[in-house]
Amino acid sequence: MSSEQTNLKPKLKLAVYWGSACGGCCVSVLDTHEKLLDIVAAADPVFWPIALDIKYKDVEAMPDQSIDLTLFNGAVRNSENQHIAQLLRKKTKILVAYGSCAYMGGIPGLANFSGKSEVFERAYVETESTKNPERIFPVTEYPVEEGTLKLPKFFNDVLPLNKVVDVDYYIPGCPPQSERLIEVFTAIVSGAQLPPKGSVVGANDKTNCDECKRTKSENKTIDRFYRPWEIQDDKETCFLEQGVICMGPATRGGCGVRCVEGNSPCRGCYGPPPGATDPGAKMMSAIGTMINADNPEEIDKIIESIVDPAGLFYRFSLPGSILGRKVQ
Amino acid sequence: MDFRPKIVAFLCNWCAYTGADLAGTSRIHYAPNIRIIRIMCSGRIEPTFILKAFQQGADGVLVCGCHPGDCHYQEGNYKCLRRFKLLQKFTRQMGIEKDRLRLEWISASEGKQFAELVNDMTKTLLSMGPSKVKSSLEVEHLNV
Amino acid sequence: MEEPRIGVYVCWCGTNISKMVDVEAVTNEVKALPNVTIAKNYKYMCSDPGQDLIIKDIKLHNLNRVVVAACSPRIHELTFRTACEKAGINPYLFEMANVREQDSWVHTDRTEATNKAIDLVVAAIRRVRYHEPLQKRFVNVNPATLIIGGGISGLTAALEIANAGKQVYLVEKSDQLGGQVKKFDLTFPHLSSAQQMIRPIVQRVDNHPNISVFLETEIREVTGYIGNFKTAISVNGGDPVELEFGNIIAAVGLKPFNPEVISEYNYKEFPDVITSFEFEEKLLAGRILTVYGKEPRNVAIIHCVGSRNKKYHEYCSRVCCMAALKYVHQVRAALPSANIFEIYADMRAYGKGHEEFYALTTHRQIMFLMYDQQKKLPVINQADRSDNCNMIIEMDELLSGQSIEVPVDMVILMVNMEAQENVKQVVRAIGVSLCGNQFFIEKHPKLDPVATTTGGVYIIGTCQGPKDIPDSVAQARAAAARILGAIAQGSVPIEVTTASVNELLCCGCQTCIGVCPYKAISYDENNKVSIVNEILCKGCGTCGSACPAGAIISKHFTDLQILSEIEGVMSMS
Amino acid sequence: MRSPSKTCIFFYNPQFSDFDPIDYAELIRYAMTFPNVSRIWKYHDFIWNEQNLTDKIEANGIDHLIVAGLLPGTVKTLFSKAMAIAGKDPANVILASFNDYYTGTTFDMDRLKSVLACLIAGLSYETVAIPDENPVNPATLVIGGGIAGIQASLEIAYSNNHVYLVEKTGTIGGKMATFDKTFPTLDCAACILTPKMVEVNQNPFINLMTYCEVQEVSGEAGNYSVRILMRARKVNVKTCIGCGTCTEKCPAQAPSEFDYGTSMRKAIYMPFPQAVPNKYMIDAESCIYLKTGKCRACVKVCPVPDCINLDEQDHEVTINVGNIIVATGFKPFDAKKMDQFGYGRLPNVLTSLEFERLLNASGPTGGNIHLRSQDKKGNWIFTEEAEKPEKVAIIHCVGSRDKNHNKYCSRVCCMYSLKFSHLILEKLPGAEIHEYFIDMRSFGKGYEEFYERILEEDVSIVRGKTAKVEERNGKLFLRGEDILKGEILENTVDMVILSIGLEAAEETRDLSRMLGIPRSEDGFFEEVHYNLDPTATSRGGIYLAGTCQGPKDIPDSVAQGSAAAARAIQSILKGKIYKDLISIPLETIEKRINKLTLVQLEEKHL
Amino acid sequence: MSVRVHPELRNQLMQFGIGDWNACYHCGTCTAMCPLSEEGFLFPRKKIRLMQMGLKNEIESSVEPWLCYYCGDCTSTCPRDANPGELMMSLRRYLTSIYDWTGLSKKFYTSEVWEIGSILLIAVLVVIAFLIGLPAMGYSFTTELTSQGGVKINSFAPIHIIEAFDWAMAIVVGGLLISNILRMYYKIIWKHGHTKVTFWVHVREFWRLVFNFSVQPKFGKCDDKRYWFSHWFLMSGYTIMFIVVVVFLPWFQTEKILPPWHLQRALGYYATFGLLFGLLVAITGRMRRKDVKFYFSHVSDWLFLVMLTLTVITGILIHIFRIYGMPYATYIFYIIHMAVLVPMILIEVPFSKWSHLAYRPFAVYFQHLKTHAVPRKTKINSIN
Repeated sequence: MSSEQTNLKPKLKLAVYWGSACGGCCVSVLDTHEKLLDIVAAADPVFWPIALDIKYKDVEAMPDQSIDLTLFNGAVRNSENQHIAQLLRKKTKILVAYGSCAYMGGIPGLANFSGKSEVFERAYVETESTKNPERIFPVTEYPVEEGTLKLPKFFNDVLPLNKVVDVDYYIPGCPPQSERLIEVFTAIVSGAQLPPKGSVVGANDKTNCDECKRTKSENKTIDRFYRPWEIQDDKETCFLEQGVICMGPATRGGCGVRCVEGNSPCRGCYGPPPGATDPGAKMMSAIGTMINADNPEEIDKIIESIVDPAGLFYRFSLPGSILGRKVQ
Repeated sequence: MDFRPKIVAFLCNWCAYTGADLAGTSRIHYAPNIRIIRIMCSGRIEPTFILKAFQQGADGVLVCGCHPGDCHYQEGNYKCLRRFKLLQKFTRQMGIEKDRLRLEWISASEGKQFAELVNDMTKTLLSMGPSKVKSSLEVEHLNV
Repeated sequence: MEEPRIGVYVCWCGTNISKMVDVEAVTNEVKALPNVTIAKNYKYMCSDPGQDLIIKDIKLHNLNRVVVAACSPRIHELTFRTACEKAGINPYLFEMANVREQDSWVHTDRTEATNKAIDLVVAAIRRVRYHEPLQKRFVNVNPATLIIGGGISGLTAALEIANAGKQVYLVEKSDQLGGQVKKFDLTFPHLSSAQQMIRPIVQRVDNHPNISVFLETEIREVTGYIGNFKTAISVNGGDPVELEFGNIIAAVGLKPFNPEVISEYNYKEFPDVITSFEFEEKLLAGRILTVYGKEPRNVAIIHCVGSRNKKYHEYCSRVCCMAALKYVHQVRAALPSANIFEIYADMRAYGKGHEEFYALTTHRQIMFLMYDQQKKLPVINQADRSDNCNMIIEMDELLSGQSIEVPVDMVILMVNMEAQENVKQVVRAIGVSLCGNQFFIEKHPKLDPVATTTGGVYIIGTCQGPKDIPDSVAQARAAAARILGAIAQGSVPIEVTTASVNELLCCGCQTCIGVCPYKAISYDENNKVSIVNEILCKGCGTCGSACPAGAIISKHFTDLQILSEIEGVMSMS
Repeated sequence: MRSPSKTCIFFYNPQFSDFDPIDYAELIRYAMTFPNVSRIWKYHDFIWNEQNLTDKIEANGIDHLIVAGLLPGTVKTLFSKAMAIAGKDPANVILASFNDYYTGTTFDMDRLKSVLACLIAGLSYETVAIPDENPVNPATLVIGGGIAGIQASLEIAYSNNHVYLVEKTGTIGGKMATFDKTFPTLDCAACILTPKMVEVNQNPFINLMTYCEVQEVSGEAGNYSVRILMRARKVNVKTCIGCGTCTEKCPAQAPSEFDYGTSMRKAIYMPFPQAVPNKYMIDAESCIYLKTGKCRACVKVCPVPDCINLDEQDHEVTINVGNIIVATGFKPFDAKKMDQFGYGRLPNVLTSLEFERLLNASGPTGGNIHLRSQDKKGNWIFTEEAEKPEKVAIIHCVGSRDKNHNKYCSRVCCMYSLKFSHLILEKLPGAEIHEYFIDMRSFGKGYEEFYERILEEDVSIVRGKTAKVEERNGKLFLRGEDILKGEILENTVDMVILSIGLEAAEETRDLSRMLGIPRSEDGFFEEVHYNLDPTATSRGGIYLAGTCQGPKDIPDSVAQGSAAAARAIQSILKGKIYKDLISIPLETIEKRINKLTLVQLEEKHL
Repeated sequence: MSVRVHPELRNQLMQFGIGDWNACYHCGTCTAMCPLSEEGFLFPRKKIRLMQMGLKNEIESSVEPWLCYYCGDCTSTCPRDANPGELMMSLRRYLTSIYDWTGLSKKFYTSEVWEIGSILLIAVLVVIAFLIGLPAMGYSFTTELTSQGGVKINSFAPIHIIEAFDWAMAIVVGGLLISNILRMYYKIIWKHGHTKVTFWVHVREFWRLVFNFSVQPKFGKCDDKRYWFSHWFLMSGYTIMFIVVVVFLPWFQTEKILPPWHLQRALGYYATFGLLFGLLVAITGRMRRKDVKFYFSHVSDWLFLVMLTLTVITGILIHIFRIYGMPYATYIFYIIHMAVLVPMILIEVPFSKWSHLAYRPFAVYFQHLKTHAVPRKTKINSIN
């Protein structure tokens, strides 16, 4: 798309959709504050459930490739998410997986440590506020006199967007930093040379340590791991050197190292840097290296202090990781 | 077809790979289920590789390096051990049975031991049945 | 990157591969794979015509990647890389699939073996697509040489190199040169004087203008790389001296086995049960006497003490048989009427003049008795007063099939030669490996017995495995030849498949720095990234796996290459 | 060491007779000329026992004594003891081991005198007898293209110096190229050797001369002139493409040398598929054209013009080199000499080398073990049509360790025999294998472990060499004694493998004469010093490598190949080379001794 | 039970023959080459071993040395020149000296002075007996010839005196030999082991003794059958002569000249030819030293050959001189004949080489007794 063409074009058509998400991503778009006006000036939202009342059938009626840009946030959890993802793919020129959930599964992705039945069991039976002795669970079709009631099918797994449809770009973050969205949006609107398809945009190539202000040294040997509340953080030294697992070195920069700035270790919502495919695995490899013991028993003892490696290293990325889910 | 487990093995060049070669030059027969990938040092073996192997359908993954103290690169095998231990904690959390992922030390002279190891692992895997990592990831299965 | 055009070649290796692997099926299977331009099979790929086949195809089909499925890459990777280079493509754009040592030779089911071969070849094809050209590099060779160990091997090597006009640093752990030979009275099989032999050599080394000798010195750490090593040694606790040298020879030798652990022999309990080394001391002092100050009337010599027995050392010490036969002559000369018993397992008189020496020994009024060194050792017991001797050896004599008792007054234990205590320290310092028997591992047991897998580091003499003087000396010269050759050339090639840091990705977390055993990685404060010294780097790749940001590339073993290989081996299932 | 003031000499010559190779009388006369030699005794002057010697030492106040003769070490301990009893330092018993200075068939009296003179002066001969130096021609001649010669050539070529590698046969590779697997690692011989062979061919510093023989050597250390006969190969090595069309059409056959006659090859042939150079050659003996003047089939079919020249004649070239490395290898023992084993009469009694070919994947049967059978023309050859043996016996020490043949141990047979057992089991599972040995000499690195391993396999390894092999009912009947069981051992087998020993190669005799280097009693070249210089000869610039110096295995041959090269490289680097060790005149030695003792005296006064 | 090794015994054994026996490295070639070596009775290697280790009792209880007929195959194929054949020979000498309780055998074997001295002494005694003893007893000889023109030999050597002497000598020699054989039996069968041989076995196997004595089937098993033949020829001749002379002297030593086909003369000729043939083979063999079995000659070997040859030749001469009526020649050679024969019989038969005539067949007999031996029940066994 050349710049002349975009200039000629009056306005982009923009769609924003949330799949299995907390809504934070949609809010992050609004979090652009006054810049939102610039966005709206450059683009017409044609579909945005949180903001506009447009029905699915209206979207279905749009000609293919008529939407210029779709920001799809949230993971794919059920058949409705899947359907809309596929629909928007058809109607959209540039489909962006927006936010950690769409990118790698995000927090809802932690559901992949279990399956549909366990989720239902918890949600409809076990939750403390629930009383469901008959064990009634949602069904996709329920015949009533008026006809058949339909619910979207609840998938067994949480899927990142790219496992359902072809994705053009990814903007990571939980949620993405609004400044980054503006940058990307501006780039698209300005008709600048876009990076190759499949790129992560709105984030840095280097990982968080690059921007992190804490002091770092080569002295990264760990005798015991601590959870953040277990130590008195000196607020200056690299978390890892204090024995606290920080996903910073395996996580793309771009967030502004906000968590660490707030004296909380990075949890990796920005996903892996370009050199890595599976941030959790990379981080495990690095963390493993730091264990200060050679004999198996001592190593085991040190590892004991990492309570939940899976949940820790894959907090935002389980469905998008190599294994994707717990084996069933 | 009956179940033929497939093992992906990562062998360090100096000890384990040489040991596996020795099994060959000594014509010590072992189960054909193993697929060996040569790495210079067990210290180069990353969790990523192991997870990838499971993802691709491996029923077992074997990591072999030099015996402790014998590493050609001094201590790569210790690093491997540490990473392995952590990874194993993770894989068990992820529902991969412990015996599917093994780390063993094989020296350049242990052709026989290597063959025995492969046979042993193959036997264990046969009794365990196929790994479900790959099938768990298959979309048809996911969307039940 | 240009589109890969891969040539795949499957070797029959005579019948070595083709017997168990259907090479034709493998070839056909991979023919149609993406990027495979051509796939062939041939009887001996490593032969001249085999290599020519590749070279011709590269030119004819404009190939830019080559895969050969044959033997272990440890054998022929270099051969084919050279062939690729000859045809004008970078040698690292080549990959080998090991379908012999790790397939045809170890499996018995042809279908399974063929399937495995296909998997391995596919993996190699997938991998080679991501190979990148790498350049050979050379470093200059410092003409000085460090020799660790002042025994006969070390001394010979030192003289050989020094006589060519090159500097040698000779480091010896003990306070004198000469090693084990210095402890001997005579050498076999010519019964020449060991002292007269070693003394002038030590003298020549001591006086040689090109040799600096450092006694009572141990090498703790060597830094650097082939052609440019460095170490700091402190002599007599003084200030450390920094030495720079281009090559290292390890000639640390072996030490005698302590037979105390063998309960049958009651060594230490019976003072007249002595080791061969203790006996040499007696010989040098001139008198063969028991602790009672008497001449023994019965002397037994027991072979294979600590050798050829799985409980102690499985290996044969190679020199003890001949040394024991030497003692027969020595005891006979000093004690003309003594009874001598040689208690042996197999008489290993294999060397030049050895068998003749053995035959000569039989004329010296000696009784040979054979025992089973593996299953039943002779037992040395205290004799009764009526026995008319100090000790009685009870044993099962194999050649006669009799259980016998042998009266003895002195027993010489031909002790095994085993690794020095500090061998691990030396190994660590110079970066070589040990085998199960704690001997230094040579680069190739046949064709490269003195080189090691670490460039510029050679092993000679008994530390590579027990051997006699001529064999040690030959090895010493062999290593000297290598080093002199390298010095003559002036430079040597260095490791190509090193690690390197992608500075665009490195976040400066410094995890990698402490990981490197060779101190090849340092932190660049200005650019806030780690950097790899590729001369020091030996390419183990452990930094690559430690890097959480994926910023370190292990050349030729990149994540992408390995992951593709994993996909490859699993692709057919 | 200071020059001893008073020395006595004891001449140890117990076998004193007219045939004694050493003229002791002359040595005594010579020794008497030294003022510090107080007394001299011969072996027969009095009975050498503890009492008499102690008396002599005490009576004459001997502090230093020299025992001189052949193997004087035999009595050394007696002298040490006598010295110790007399309260003297046993370290002052000095040996003059003349056997260390043996130069072939005779002893050079001047050399023995030099040795004595040095020892009398309290010096070592090796320290004093340092020859003068010559400038050196940087080119080196390596004679023999077996593994030792290959190694030596490569080693020198790596130092960027020129090498002429002269090989008698049409290909380099030597005996090792004919082997299948090597012990104890069982790696395939061709797989490790052929790359080296290829490297020799490709190395720009190596001038490979196959089918050539050394005719004459003249000159001295540093500058030898060597006349070399270049046999007519009758195929142009440069233009031959190795296509093999000629061989297909050639009507004449002869037994293959490479397969030790166990298969047939054509008159135009390549020794073996991986031969280096990988080119054809014509055997004039079997070529029909050369015998009858008719045929020329090869010339007709050869696709390269003028490549085959049937009328090519042998010619000679002369090269100049500074160093010569002799690596002529060994020849196998002729098993026909031991008629009791029936080799040559009984077709399925094989030598170990024949069996190597049978095992070899590129051998006549493609590596399958078959019995020997007759082809249509009546030649006994190996083919894959023949039956496979079910029972195989391996007999160790054939021709070795035997006073009737070769007294020495051939060093490799035990191990290759064990290797055979293993390989037979692998190729013929279920086969019955019997090994008959005397002493199992698995002495090298990893050898004992290999032996242990074979012991665990299904092989019967019996102590007791079989005495005879006879034909009975078409099978081979063996009789021996199972030493450990103490039983007669009788066995009927299909195939018997004789583990034949190694002998000095044919050409050692001629080369010994041409090069002026001595041979030992058993025909192998004699090194200059048994312990200290196993690869050097008494002639400057001429070195030994591999089995021409004595039987040895591959690693030891390789080490020697490199070791021999070390000397050559050393001299080239230095630009100077030592002349012959034996060339130093006695007067020079005497002068040097005087100078050295003078220096010592001065040092003493200072 | 372990046995003590005796290095000094080896040195002792070295006196009984020439051999580099300690050079043996136990390849087993000799045993395998030997066609007589059989299961349970292996030699020579095992015997070399006993000798090397000085296992006295084991050597003394061996029958194997007697089973060897010294074809020499073992020695010629021995890779170490250890000379196993000669060892077996030497062991026979040693065993002969061991069986002999008088100790004379050992003296004869190990001392040439003793052996030759004794022979000369006896010879002188014989001469004295003829020249002084017989005349003193009142016998005078005649130079008169018989009617057939033959010498009246009985006038010189009165038949009853000679016969009586023959018997006396036979009894002494036989007695000695029998006592030695009993000692042999004791050492081989009785003394050693925990086995016993039943009486019935003794009887059953007895035929072997006779068979082996007369046919020497063992020797026939050697690869070279010529030696068996010449030896058998010699042995049978000797035996015939021995029996004829001792038992049938009056029939043999006649003055009548019988026709040549008469049994008396025919037997004599047979024996003479047998002896001569055997002697010729042995003497030429020992002189040419081509065959291994004849390569090493102990003094006792030569002495025996020389004496037997002299005996035979003088016997032939006596016969000729008697028939052709040459009294003095007959008488002189009769004395010489007796002076050689008597010491030969007295010394060689019980104490030296000739004793093998008895020991060999007995050894085969004992060998079979040993084979059929059953374990001796000990008291401890019976309690259990």
